[in-house]
Amino acid sequence: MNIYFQLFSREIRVAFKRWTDALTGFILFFLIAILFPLISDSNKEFLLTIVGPIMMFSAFFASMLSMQNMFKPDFQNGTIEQLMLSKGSFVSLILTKTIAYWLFTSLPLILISGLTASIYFVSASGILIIQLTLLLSTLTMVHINAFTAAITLGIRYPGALMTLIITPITLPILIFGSKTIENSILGADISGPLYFLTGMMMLSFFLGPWITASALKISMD
Amino acid sequence: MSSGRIIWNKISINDIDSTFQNEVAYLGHKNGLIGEISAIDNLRMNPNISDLTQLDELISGFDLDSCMQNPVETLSSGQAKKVALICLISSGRSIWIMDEPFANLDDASKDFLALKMDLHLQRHGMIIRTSNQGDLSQLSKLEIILESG
Amino acid sequence: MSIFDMGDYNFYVWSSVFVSMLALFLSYFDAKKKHKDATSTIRNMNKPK
Amino acid sequence: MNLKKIYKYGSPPNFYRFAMKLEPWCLSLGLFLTAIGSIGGLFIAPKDYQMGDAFRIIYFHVPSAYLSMSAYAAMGIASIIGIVWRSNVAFAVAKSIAPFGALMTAVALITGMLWGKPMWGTAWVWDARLTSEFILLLLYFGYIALHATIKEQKRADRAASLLAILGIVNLPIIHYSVVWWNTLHQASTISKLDSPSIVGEMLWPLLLMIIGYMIFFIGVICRGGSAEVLMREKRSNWVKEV
Repeated sequence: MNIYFQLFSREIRVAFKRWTDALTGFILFFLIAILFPLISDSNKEFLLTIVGPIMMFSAFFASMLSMQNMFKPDFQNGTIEQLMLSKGSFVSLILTKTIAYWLFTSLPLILISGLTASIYFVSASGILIIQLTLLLSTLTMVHINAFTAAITLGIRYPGALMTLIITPITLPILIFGSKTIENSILGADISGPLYFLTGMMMLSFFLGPWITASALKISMD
Repeated sequence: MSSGRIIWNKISINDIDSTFQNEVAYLGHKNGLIGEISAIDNLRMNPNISDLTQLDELISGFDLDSCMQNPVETLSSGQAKKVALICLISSGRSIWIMDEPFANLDDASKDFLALKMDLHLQRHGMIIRTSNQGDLSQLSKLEIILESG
Repeated sequence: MSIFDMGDYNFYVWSSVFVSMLALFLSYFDAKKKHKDATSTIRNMNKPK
Repeated sequence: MNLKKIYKYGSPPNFYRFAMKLEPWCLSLGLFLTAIGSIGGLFIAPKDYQMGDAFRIIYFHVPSAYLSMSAYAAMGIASIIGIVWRSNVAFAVAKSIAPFGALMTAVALITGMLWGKPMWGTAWVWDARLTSEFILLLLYFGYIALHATIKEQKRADRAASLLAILGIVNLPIIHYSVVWWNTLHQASTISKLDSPSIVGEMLWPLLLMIIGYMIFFIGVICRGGSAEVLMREKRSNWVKEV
């Protein structure tokens, strides 16, 4: 077990040194959530209906923005080659790397989303639901981002290509995420979309690392 | 066309259950160290390194004691290469694949490295290395000279 | 035949027919062009030797 | 055992000869069937009681929508075969399916919109089928773009096929989520776009059209696939006598 723990602590230490990357996603999330009510009229009903999509969209863009430097620096200094040769299975090493990366880019989003949601007059229980939905959807999104970052590793300017690959695959999560939040605000039962989100998260936890590992192997050879 | 197969203790290496991958220590152009964190952290938290017993001896051998604390980015390429060599040597793997190990090393470190490689060969490990200066010392048993062009 | 008098809806029917036929032929010619390029690159790859 | 046989058949020279032999037949048969189907659909089938002639668009919307889905499935399967057996032919076939599939999705979208005009008055309506067609188009563009940007042939093949496999896994999820989302929004106003109960007279042209499109699709893939195979086998010797 110590290989993964060693890698995890190394990732934590590196992430502290590279805190600027995590900051870009965080700032984007915070800005979108804050600026939107400023621009549009801020009466209660309108903001309550719009908080779901806004939260999901800003989480989506934040994780997409900070996705590019997930494997890029490790690719440049050859650490991924060393990982491939290590004793533990490469797939679970990639899982630890993705989780460590999620910890630094998406977890702050979830914590701050309580504050930003209160701007939209969301009740306390609503904020809890929003944070739960964000937790589930960012976990799934981080795996999809990891796959896309791995596939477009060798390409110099992968920006547009990444968005094109990500959007169709992340769409169900956005749909069901904003649906859960809307239902929770309207007081309707949220179990339906929530089950779907958890199901998607489970699927991405098992499929994600394997596909990212094979994508890395392809773009490394 | 690439053809032919590499067999490692009777199992072809791209089989699922081949242990070849865990026996190889590789040092290519990129030295496989993370620039931001310090050299000692790189060594201590590297998932490939199993035994850190001879770490101090290696550090003093390559006289890197002074610069073990500062981040690898700030080290010169020669020093970074030495840190990578330490990673390779202390990984306890039986096959070493190295790309020009003696490039941009000062003489003292070259002898120290040659000593370590000798030691490794005596413990019947295997070293596959490339070198363009043609300084193939008496160590090498099988040389393949690749004429260019 | 009622289909030919350009009733208000028939425009849509004929334009969809046109679009589908266009797509079919486009894909055919695209495949044909790719094949022609492939054979020509191979032919002049072999000739200079 | 038969895997060896399939592999022999899958080897580039055999595939090339087989495809070039098959291709003219498929194209002509496909066109022939489509022609009969469209004549049947446009002229022989009776007018629909409530929509008049506009319903005939169905003869062009349903085959292309059906084909866009099955083309993506074929692309996914070809990619899986390519990655598992590392066969150049499978990658070549997958790469040649992509533009055709994208074209078919575009046609399905356009005819869907044309279909929507008379039926609901507006061209674009957030109907479940049209939206999932649009997402399928995005998936196709993603595949083609990824294949185009990576320079080396071998790496581009395998990277794009991974994307196709991920797409195949996501296709039902996307379709289901769009349908589920759609029924929530306008469940009341717009009835689902399922083709009205078709009586024999209207049905046989539709079936002919679908089969005709499929055979035409196989013909185009034979031609496009063999072109890709040639590009991948440039240096091998069997290519010389082509």
